[in-house]
Amino acid sequence: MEQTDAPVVSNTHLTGEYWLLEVEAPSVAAALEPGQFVNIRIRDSLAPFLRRPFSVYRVNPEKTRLQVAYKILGNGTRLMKETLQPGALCDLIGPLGKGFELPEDAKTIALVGRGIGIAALPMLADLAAARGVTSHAFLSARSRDNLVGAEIFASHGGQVFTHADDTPDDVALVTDHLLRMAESTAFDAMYVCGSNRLIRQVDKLARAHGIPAQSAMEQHMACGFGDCHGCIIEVNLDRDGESRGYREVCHHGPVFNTWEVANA
Amino acid sequence: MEQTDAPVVSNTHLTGEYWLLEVEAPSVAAALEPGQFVNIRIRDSLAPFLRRPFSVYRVNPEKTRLQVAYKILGNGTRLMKETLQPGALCDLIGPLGKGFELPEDAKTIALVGRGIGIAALPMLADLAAARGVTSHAFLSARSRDNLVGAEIFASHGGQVFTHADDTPDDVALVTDHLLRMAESTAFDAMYVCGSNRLIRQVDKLARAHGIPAQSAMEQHMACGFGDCHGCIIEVNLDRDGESRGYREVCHHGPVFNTWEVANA
Amino acid sequence: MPDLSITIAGIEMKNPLTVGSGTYGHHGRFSQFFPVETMGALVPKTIRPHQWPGNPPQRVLEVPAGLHSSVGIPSIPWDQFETEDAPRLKALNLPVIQSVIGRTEDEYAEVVRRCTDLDAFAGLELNLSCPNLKQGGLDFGYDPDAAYRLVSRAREQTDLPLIAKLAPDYSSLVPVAQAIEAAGADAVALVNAPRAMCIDADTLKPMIGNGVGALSGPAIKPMAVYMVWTLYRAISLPIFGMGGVATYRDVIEFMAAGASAVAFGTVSYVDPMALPRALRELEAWMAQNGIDDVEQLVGAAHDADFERPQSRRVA
Amino acid sequence: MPDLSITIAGIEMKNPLTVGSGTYGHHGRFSQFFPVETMGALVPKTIRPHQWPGNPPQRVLEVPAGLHSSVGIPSIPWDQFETEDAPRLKALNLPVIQSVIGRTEDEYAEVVRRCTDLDAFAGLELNLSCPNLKQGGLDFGYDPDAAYRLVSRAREQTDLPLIAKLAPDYSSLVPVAQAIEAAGADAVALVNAPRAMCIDADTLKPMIGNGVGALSGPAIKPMAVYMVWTLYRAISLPIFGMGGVATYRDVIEFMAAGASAVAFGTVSYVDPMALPRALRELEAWMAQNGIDDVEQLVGAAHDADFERPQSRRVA
Ligand SMILES: Cc1cc2nc3c(=O)[nH]c(=O)nc-3n(C[C@H](O)[C@H](O)[C@H](O)COP(=O)(O)OP(=O)(O)OC[C@H]3O[C@@H](n4cnc5c(N)ncnc54)[C@H](O)[C@@H]3O)c2cc1C
Ligand SMILES: Cc1cc2nc3c(=O)[nH]c(=O)nc-3n(C[C@H](O)[C@H](O)[C@H](O)COP(=O)(O)OP(=O)(O)OC[C@H]3O[C@@H](n4cnc5c(N)ncnc54)[C@H](O)[C@@H]3O)c2cc1C
Ligand SMILES: Cc1cc2nc3c(=O)[nH]c(=O)nc-3n(C[C@H](O)[C@H](O)[C@H](O)COP(=O)(O)O)c2cc1C
Ligand SMILES: Cc1cc2nc3c(=O)[nH]c(=O)nc-3n(C[C@H](O)[C@H](O)[C@H](O)COP(=O)(O)O)c2cc1C
Ligand code: FES
Ligand code: FES
Repeated sequence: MEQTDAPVVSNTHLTGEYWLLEVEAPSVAAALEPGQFVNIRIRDSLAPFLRRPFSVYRVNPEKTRLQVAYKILGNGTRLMKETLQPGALCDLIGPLGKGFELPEDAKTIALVGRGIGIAALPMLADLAAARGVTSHAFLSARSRDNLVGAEIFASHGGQVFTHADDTPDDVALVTDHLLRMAESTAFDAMYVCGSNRLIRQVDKLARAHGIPAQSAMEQHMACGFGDCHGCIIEVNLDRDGESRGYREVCHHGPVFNTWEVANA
Repeated sequence: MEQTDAPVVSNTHLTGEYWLLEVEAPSVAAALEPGQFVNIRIRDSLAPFLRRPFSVYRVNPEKTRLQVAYKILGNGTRLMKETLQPGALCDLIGPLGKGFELPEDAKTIALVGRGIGIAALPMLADLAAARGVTSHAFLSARSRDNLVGAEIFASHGGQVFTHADDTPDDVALVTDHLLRMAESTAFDAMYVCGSNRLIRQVDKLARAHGIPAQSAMEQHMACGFGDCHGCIIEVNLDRDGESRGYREVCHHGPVFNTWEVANA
Repeated sequence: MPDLSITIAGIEMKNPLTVGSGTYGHHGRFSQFFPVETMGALVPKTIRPHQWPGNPPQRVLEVPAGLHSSVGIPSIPWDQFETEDAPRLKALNLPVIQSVIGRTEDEYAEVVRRCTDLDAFAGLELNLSCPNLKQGGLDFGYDPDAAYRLVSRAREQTDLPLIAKLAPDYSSLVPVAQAIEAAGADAVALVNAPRAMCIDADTLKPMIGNGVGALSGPAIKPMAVYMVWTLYRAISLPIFGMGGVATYRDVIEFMAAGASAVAFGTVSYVDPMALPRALRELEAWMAQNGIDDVEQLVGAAHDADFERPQSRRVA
Repeated sequence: MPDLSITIAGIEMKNPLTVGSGTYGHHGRFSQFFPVETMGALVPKTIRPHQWPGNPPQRVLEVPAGLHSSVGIPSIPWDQFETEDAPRLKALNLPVIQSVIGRTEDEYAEVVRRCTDLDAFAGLELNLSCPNLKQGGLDFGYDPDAAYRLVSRAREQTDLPLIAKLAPDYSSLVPVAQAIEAAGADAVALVNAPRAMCIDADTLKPMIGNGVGALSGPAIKPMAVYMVWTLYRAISLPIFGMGGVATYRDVIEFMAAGASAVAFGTVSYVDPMALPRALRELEAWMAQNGIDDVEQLVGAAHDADFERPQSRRVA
């Protein structure tokens, strides 16, 4: 983890409601694992005052640059779009948090994402591909143009199933596709991000097949590096959900096992 | 006085430390008198929170646009430069305050300005020219390139004397020039802005010649339209400076008689 | 069309929006931005019974998300208030709640009586709390006994609805409000701007002429909401809520905390159209959310079964 | 080279910069940003004598120029504090001032005794004022008598320098500080974050899990400076000043108001390098302005002939 002033390489419209910010940050990029995040500050700003946390979308092959895919939501993301243009420095802290675990012997994995949650998954797909692991993607969003990065998952050769709420042809939900595929394919692990409903369904499936499943979580943060105790969520301390406790998303997460967070 | 969202026409470097903002604001421009000001807001901003007051530099001949010449000083002016670009709307309130009085029968006037104080005078020079009044300008600044708008004064045919602190050749101060010229020229009124020393000297000269002299003043403001009682300065209530009182710069000023503000 | 009207301390407001005393000035300038009748009630700047020039410059300073100020409640001569301001205010087609202050109990009583005699106002607001004065409201506002005596004295002088305006103070808030209620006030207004100071790192001296000043604007809103919420639970009087209000969402926030009316203060200096815009947006929001009476919002953040305390008014 | 060292309550700090308890966390993460020995003293997060999970989510929320939070001082089991944290803190090459809290006088006394026994600390800070707890320090911190008893009890348990940390409150500030001084505290720290609330205009419910939370960051600085300035005039104890500090100019501002040491709080979350940068800039500023001893800044905003009151300590 370090704080760095990363030169902005580009910051352009990605698709739908999403923008893609790329910065030059070799030491952060080199250390990053899929699922980890960075915390970005609008420099010298009192409003927004806090940093804004974002999953790393991808790292370039040379591991010198990192990308963040973000949705314009409020004042912080609006100013990210306006002020973080080439020539500017992006004040970021990273890598932060605990990333996804890809079991050593995994052969096939499922990546399940909804909306902006998809943005946490491309780097994991890249790692899987590099390790020769096949990843199949199950992506949903409110509208077709918000299916961020579908082409990345496709480029690694796995199957990509999509569902857009606004597309009448998309009768099957991504979970329908997943359930169907799971009947014939032995997934070694599953990863999910972006919807509590998806987390519950993935957890159920993972339990049924006795495989690990993980989910990246979100919570409002003050520091992002584990010091303020601000970003807790309630988690299951055991698989039966009998005892509960608080865990910091920025420190113990953002990646949790689905049994920790499903129905918690 | 009104609040308006004025489309930005241009916002470019003027000279030295100064930038020139031009906006389309017909009803404000038509009502403006020399010496009045506008109060500009960085939209939706909590930092800066308050509006920033600026003298109107010039109004176009059609009286549809107004210009502000501003120096980048702090956060507000920095953001004015960055965010008020063509395509943006400039949230301004104006015209504000009481402007300069140009006596009906004036033939020759003196305009004395220092630094950013010069920015309050071009519109008065324009008005004088339109009324057939000759205006001579006496301009000083820390450096030569900060002598804002010298060419405007020259364009109206009067004489322009300048002094830059960083120019060894400029031995004579503008007040030297003014005093010398006043020996041979009968000024009907004098106007000064930008330095307390200059105000005192102009006031002395005006008293000696029994002519009116006015000065544009500055003070930190909250509202700019006379409601918060925030922007007072202490003024002389009589010409002998025997009794004093508070006056709001935004409401009773920004233009005061020099006897009101010299040594107050 | 949702019903925005609300009656608070017997004052009928056609909507719950008003202004913080001192932030909607004497000069009638605001009527150039929007008709004053847009709001539910007008609260003009605090008047003293005697002329006073106010504090020396510099009086205002920008601070993070707020304003640091020390104006000192300059007051015109009473004659002028009586002959010029009062008739103008009386002629307005909305309830005017005049804010008053004194330096002693007698002065408070005097200005309350004089204002009542003018027969121009729908109510009077006692400024117990101006943090800008070396003397003045401060002691009354922080001390339950003094506040009790002051409100009792004022009560004797007038039949007009009496609103006591409190400064933000954690430990004295509830006892003072309870004392005020017992003494016969009809409503409370809060918060007045908390005391504050800024020191110039170049000169090492305070930046405001008076040394000590106030803090207002969005910076104080979370504290103000907490205090309104706290008083809603502690007393039975209706509340005029304020402190950093800027948008219709802030109006909803203060009403949900317990305010029956909400005042726009410092924001009007930077955004003079904030109040009329918020009114339009509040109305649209109510229509969209199926809230047909604005009173439904008052105290909505408290548990559904929470009941406010009974009146402590001493007969 | 200007002399930045300062001795406060007998604790020798090589410079006046420290951190607000709870804002420089347990996990030692900050040492990845800058060496902890950069600062003059370390104040770790408040510890309770018993384990406590803290408040439910959501715990933090951005507000204008500040942070609204309600963490609730989660505490690890005492054993773990004793075997893991204390030795690690003791090994640091700078004075460590441990902040403590209890729910009762007895608990305060107990945690003070236990911390003293650990023989790891240069001083103890009594958190009288945490605004996040339904029970806890609040009552002590607002009530002179309770504060007196509490500090007296703590005083009996320890010979370590005792610092009492106060919440911002206008009316009780001076009486409480005087009581604390009389009871034998060696210094005061202020301000803790004022109580605050934010209500969601969509749900009409408080946005923070605990309902009530605190407000910290630049938004509160002008109030905090005023309070430091006020206490400098009212008591003889040295002051740890804080509340919205972000830059070296803020350090100067608090010192000029009367603080001998200045703590960085919330700002470290957004700008973890704020403290070391401010230290460099303070040193450069002193050199440039010919100030060779940082003590010259303490109280510089007060009139040159102002003398602080004598100690009220009861023998
Ligand atoms: C670990 C993590 C990874 C994330 N990854 C991405 C990503 O890859 N792409 C993306 O677009 N968004 C991501 N988010 C959400 C992103 O942080 C918010 O969209 C962003 O903070 C909104 O800022 P704003 O100023 O535009 O919105 P505002 O609503 O104005 O923000 C107000 C406050 O709420 C906080 N906030 C708002 N939404 C969220 C949220 N969902 N999670 C946490 N804090 C929030 C902000 O940080 C800020 O403090 C992630 C969040 C977390 C915690
Ligand atoms: C009537 C009037 C006319 C002016 N005309 C011009 C002009 O034509 N060109 C120009 O460049 N400047 C002019 N100024 C000064 C201009 O208002 C300030 O330079 C500007 O407000 C600085 O804002 P900032 O955020 O960049 O600086 P900051 O220093 O960050 O501002 C902090 C606060 O101080 C206030 N402030 C700082 N300097 C001044 C000042 N000199 N007068 C009043 N308030 C100040 C700001 O408004 C703000 O509230 C004028 C001021 C007044 C009162
Ligand atoms: C410049 C200024 C002048 C004020 N004058 C008065 C006053 O005369 N009487 C009064 O009761 N409150 C006065 N106030 C306080 C406001 O009415 C209001 O209570 C306070 O500013 C908090 O609201 P805000 O944050 O929305 O401004 C004044 C505030 C400001 C900023
Ligand atoms: C998230 C958070 C946790 C805090 N925890 C503590 C604490 O445990 N003990 C304490 O005395 N103060 C605590 N504080 C208060 C700070 O130490 C400090 O007094 C306050 O935040 C004001 O300073 P600031 O505005 O610079 O943050 C906490 C503040 C924050 C924001
Ligand atoms: S955001 Fe501070 S601990 Fe997670
Ligand atoms: S700035 Fe408000 S009265 Fe002049």
